[in-house]
Amino acid sequence: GKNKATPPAPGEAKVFKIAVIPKGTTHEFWKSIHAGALQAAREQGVEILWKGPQKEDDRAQQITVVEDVISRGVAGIVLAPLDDRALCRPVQDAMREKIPVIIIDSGLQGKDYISFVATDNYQGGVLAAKRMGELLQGQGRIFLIRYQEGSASTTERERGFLETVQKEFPGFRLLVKDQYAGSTTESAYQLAENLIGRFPDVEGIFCPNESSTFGTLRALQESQLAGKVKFVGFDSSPKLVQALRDGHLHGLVLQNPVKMGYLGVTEMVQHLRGQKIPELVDTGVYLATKENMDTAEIKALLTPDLSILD
Amino acid sequence: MDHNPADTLSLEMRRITKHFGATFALDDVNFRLRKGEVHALLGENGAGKSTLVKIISGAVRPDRGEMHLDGRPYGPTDPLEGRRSGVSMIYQELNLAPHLTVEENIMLGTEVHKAGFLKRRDVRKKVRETLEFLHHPEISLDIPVRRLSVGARQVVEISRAIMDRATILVMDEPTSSLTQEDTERLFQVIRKLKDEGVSIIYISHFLEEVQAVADSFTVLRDGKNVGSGPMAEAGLEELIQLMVGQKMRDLFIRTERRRGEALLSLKNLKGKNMQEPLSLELHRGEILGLAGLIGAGRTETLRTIFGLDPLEEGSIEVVGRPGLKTKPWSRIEQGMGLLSEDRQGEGLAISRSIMDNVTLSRFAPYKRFGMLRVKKRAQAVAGWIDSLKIKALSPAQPVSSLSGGNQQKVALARLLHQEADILLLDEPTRGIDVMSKSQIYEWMSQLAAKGKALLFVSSYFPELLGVCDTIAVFYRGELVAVRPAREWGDESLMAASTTGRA
Amino acid sequence: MKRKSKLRALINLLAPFLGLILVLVIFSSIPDVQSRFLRAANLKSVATQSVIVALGALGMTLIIISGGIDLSAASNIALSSVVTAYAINAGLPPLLAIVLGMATGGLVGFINGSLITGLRLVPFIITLGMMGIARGVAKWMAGNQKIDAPLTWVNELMAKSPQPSWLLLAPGVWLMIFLAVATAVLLRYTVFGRHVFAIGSNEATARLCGVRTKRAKIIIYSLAGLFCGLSGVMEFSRLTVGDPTVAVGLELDIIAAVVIGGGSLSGGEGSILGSMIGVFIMSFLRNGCTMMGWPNYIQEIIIGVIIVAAVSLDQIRHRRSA
Amino acid sequence: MKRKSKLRALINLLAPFLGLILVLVIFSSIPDVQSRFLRAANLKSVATQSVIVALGALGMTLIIISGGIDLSAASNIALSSVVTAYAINAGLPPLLAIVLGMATGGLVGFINGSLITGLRLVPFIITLGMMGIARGVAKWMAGNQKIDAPLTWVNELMAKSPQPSWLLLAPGVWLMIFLAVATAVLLRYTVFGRHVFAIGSNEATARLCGVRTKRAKIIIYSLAGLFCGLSGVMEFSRLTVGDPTVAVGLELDIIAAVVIGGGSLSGGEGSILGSMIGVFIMSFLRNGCTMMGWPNYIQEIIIGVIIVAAVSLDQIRHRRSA
Ligand SMILES: Nc1ncnc2c1ncn2[C@@H]1O[C@H](COP(=O)(O)OP(=O)(O)OP(=O)(O)O)[C@@H](O)[C@H]1O
Ligand SMILES: Nc1ncnc2c1ncn2[C@@H]1O[C@H](COP(=O)(O)OP(=O)(O)OP(=O)(O)O)[C@@H](O)[C@H]1O
Ligand SMILES: [Mg+2]
Ligand SMILES: [Mg+2]
Repeated sequence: GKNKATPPAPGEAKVFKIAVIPKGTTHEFWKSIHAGALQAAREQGVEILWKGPQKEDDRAQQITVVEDVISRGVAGIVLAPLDDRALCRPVQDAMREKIPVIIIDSGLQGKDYISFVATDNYQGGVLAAKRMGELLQGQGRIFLIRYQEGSASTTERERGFLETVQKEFPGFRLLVKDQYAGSTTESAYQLAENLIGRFPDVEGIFCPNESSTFGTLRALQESQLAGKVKFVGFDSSPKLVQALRDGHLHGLVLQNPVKMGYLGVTEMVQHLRGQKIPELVDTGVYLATKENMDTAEIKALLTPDLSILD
Repeated sequence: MDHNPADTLSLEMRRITKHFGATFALDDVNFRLRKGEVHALLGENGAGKSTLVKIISGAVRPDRGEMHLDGRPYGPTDPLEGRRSGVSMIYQELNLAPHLTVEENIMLGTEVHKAGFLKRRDVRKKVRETLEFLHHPEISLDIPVRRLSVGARQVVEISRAIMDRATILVMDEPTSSLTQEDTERLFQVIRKLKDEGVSIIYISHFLEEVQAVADSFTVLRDGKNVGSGPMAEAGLEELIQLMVGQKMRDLFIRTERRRGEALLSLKNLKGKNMQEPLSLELHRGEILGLAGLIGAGRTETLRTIFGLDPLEEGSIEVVGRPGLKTKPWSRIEQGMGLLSEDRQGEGLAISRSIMDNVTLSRFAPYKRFGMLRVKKRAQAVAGWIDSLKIKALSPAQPVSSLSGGNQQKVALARLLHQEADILLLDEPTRGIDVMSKSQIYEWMSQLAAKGKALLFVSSYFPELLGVCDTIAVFYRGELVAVRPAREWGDESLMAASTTGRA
Repeated sequence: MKRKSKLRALINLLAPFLGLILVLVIFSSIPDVQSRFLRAANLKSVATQSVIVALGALGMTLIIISGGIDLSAASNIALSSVVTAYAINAGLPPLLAIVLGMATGGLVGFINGSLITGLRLVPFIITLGMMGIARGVAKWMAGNQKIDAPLTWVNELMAKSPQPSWLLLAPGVWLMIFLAVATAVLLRYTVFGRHVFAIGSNEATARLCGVRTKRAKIIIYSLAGLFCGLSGVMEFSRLTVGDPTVAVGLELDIIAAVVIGGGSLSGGEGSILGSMIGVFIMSFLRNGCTMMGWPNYIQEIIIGVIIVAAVSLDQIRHRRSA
Repeated sequence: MKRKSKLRALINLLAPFLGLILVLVIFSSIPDVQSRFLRAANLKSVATQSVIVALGALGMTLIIISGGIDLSAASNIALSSVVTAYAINAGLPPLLAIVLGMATGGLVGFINGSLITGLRLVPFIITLGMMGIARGVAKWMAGNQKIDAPLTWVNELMAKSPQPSWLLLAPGVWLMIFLAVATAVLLRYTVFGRHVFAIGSNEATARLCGVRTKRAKIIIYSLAGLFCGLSGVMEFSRLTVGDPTVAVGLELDIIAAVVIGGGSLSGGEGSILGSMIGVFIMSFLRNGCTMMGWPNYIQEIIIGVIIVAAVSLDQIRHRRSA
């Protein structure tokens, strides 16, 4: 690959092809990123190649995708790494082939990329813990339902939640903190159902991502506990928004995936055009509650405009 | 015992007992085999012959009893130990790995190697010599065994056993799929081995064969040893008396019958695996025998008629009953039925019960509102078990737990139960004991008398001559002669099938 | 003598349940969860959790007995659940949506069967291909997202506390029980059932005996597809959304349930009762381990060990009786 | 006459590659990626990507030919990669870490083989149990996290651009090639190889002919375990971390590769060349689809279709020649 040796001068008519590589392709979260990326691509007049690992959340396959995209030849790569370490080498390979890389969503070790655009996941967990503390006045029996072993961003959220609870709310008793919901809604549903069967007196639950939140929500609804148990989740989907409105969910920590996708691509284009870009961008975490869900800011995050994808 | 005391014992078995669940296959059996003798093991189907020899080879372990081999205690825990001790065996249910080639099967377990790497060159020469010695040079060393006809498979199995250089060679019905010609060859081999000092146990339901080749005999009945002695002193009558506990009746009983109109008419028939087209007519009330050597093409003819092999040219007409398709199900609707020569591979679903096997081709009598009447079916099958004297505990017993001959009877029961008008029988008496055979011949005769038509493939000329009305001879895939049975004799049949001239 | 034979009859009756009993006994004797494990509420929720795998296992039992395998079962479930959601979302009456969902499953099964008999390829390959195809189509239809359908009575099918409360169990559970009995009867008391066993035991024999093996196989795979379709409807009912990524890897659970229940991958063996027991062994294991609050890795290890133990036990019993 | 037979010889030589050639031709004729698809750099990266599945497939080929199956292969790979990472992290010399990783794989395989022969259970059940156990142990060892081990030369094994650049391909690729040839020789030219076929073709016969079937099976599973162990080492080398959740579901890919390559799940059939072709068919398919930038669902559908097509093609050829 010697063809993309120098970034073309600004204003050149050449259409860049930029690969955007998510962790998976079938969640609302990634669709939002896709929408943001597409928006940016339209504005900047570039093309994007949207390609995730074939198996959701499979880091070995994501490495393969990065390698294949390098083989194919693109102007730049915007990557949401499934692993902060495993993806280092393919990213290095890309840089060696003179393909710049911007990291979004989750961190990557080393410094082989040009910019990092992400949510502070730990902060997200902290936000959730604080909300839980507020809901239960810092007293009560709660669950932390984890997402999946080895998933870095959710582990950070879980850590943020756990540490905040231990530090600030000694009145909480964690009934469960080592159970993993697994990657599908169904597995989360079953886990939550079984946990509720075991501890029917639970008072608060936190889940660190959309699938585990939704699965747990279904279990609560089925056990007639929805609304009674204080429930804080993460990320958004139409059903979760509905649950928030119905009072089945008492808080939803939100990221800004549209912005993440948008900034990822925009910065890449700017870099390719020779402009300077910031090394770190925090896209922020927000807490949606029944009270604030209709404010313009939160509403845009809860139900992002994805019409661009159609 | 009245044997010559100078003869040394090769194998002695004492008080051997073996039971499978409620079945006592062997009950306190004593057995002695002298060095360099051919010892016939006789008995009805299910008498325990195969079980006894499997104990010798190490494939089955006895519940009780002891064995001595060349004077030393012997108790193989697996076939490897048996083989290492010099016991080699031809199993009744052919014991071949279908995906492996002829050469690989023959050498299985005794591969010649250097540091684990196969040395094939010398081996191939020896294998080829053995096959030539058995007069079957046409069997290629490199085709997978599953592509061979049953007869050829038996030759492969025999080759393996005689290449083994064993001290005891056990042959469990080695000739059940062989022709007279090949049987003769085998006897030559047996005599040669005997001269070399090999002791041979020979199991067969062909008593003339046994008398021709064996030096002494042991008869088993219901798992008990009911008599042993030198062959020369025993008459046929006496052996049968020992085996079944009653007097032998006529082997071939013919019922009065009349040849009716043509029922099956084959015109220029040629199937995918057949070499030459042939034309033939089968009439009501007729038993038409097909004679020939291994690979003469009889099986393929039957398979083509029945729709198991694709028809390439010519026509098959069942008079008055046009078929929808040339498929087995359509043939069955036309009133045809086939008994396969390969009971393990094709004839029977051996993991299923006797009941399922017997009724598989005709469920109609047991259906009511789409449901099976389980009791009625079990009763009917129990009836078949009785009338065919199948040695089994219940209709629900899996076929795999029956003795070889009894399995064959199940296959036969299925065809009889089907009540077909045209019966295609491929070696139907394979492995069946003398008394049952005569019963089967009688049935065939009765069926013909009832106006059914039978096509009877057999490699055993006496039964063809004894049962058939007409006999056709195949030679190398070609139909060479069709004549009334009375115009054939043993010699002329043999001549026709070995030379093709009649 | 008589008493003894009665005892033996009882043992024989219970024998197939040995593995399941083992699992139940283990968890009911751990003081920690004892009191909750065998409660009606827990049994209810285990039953509801089992419906999806159980429906899949009914069809899989037919297929495995006939000597085949269906790797596309889980994808088929996902596709059917997406179709159902799509139809409800499009405003079709719920009943029609259910029919469409099941029909989708049946169609996938029919294609499987037709390709297997038509191309004469091993079921493993055809259904492996179909596994990808059905999953891909599901994602496509759903636009890579969950389909949010409005709540209807379909979602009541899998409600743990069913509406007319005299039902006791979710309608889906009753449906599962009914279909299990029906399939068991089909296998045991109909000609078709006998043909399924014959094909699996020895296909050549079945053909020789006039069984129309091709037709029978197409029926078998189509039936299994219908079961998957229904399972997909139940999945939708449970999740209230049509999720194309649901049930990934579930085919292995389904196949495992059948094999644990005595089904043989080389065909000719298996039973509906066995498969259902297999399903419940797995469900109770997961349920019990979660209740114990063991970390997931311990759960995985224990489940692995108990699967082997349960099947060994069953095997020993079989060998005894043989 | 002569020319014709030479042509035929060429066709016969190429015949097993038919499916692979089909895939290559398809992608090389799409203008969009044409120029890049067959480039050395891309071939290199496909080769590297294939190593992990290929190593697993070598062992799986042995197992499948012998009539067995190994569902624990992927878990075993994960466990071995965790052990390797753990050892390196603990400061052991890299070579020792590799040996430990492989030994772990071999041990798992040995346990599989011993249980299968000892308990006389079907391989499906034992390896299903082991699948959970090995995965659980891996997660346990790694403390539910990935293990970040310091970079060593182990991580160079799977570097797409190998260090002494005259190597051209990653050392792991060379290792794979070497082991594939060695295993092919083992299967074809040794007594052991012949016994593997015999056991798969008819285990009873093998036993009756004096093959020590139990011992042979234990060796087969242990060997396959060693291959998985090595595959785990390679996985670690590629990921640079020991990840207990890696390779979930990979067992199906591995089994599929063997079956696509002509292995029969009922035993007695299969070849190393075939399995390797199966591996590369899948790798090139994924690679090509990614290069095309097709959405994943389209990719899934296309891969499904092509798997069926490739195997059909092979089948037709076989039937012709038979
Ligand atoms: N594996 C088994 N399980 C149950 N019963 C068995 C088994 N093997 C043999 N038997 C029974 O043992 C008895 C003796 O069988 P065996 O095969 O030794 O008879 P055989 O004398 O060889 O008969 P044939 O002439 O028909 O071959 C039969 O009643 C048979 O049903
Ligand atoms: N499936 C097959 N594939 C290839 N060759 C076969 C197949 N079946 C049989 N043959 C060969 O075809 C020839 C004819 O066999 P066929 O079985 O018709 O003979 P037969 O007269 O019935 O003799 P027998 O059954 O006693 O061996 C034999 O040489 C046999 O080896
Ligand atoms: Mg016998
Ligand atoms: Mg024949």
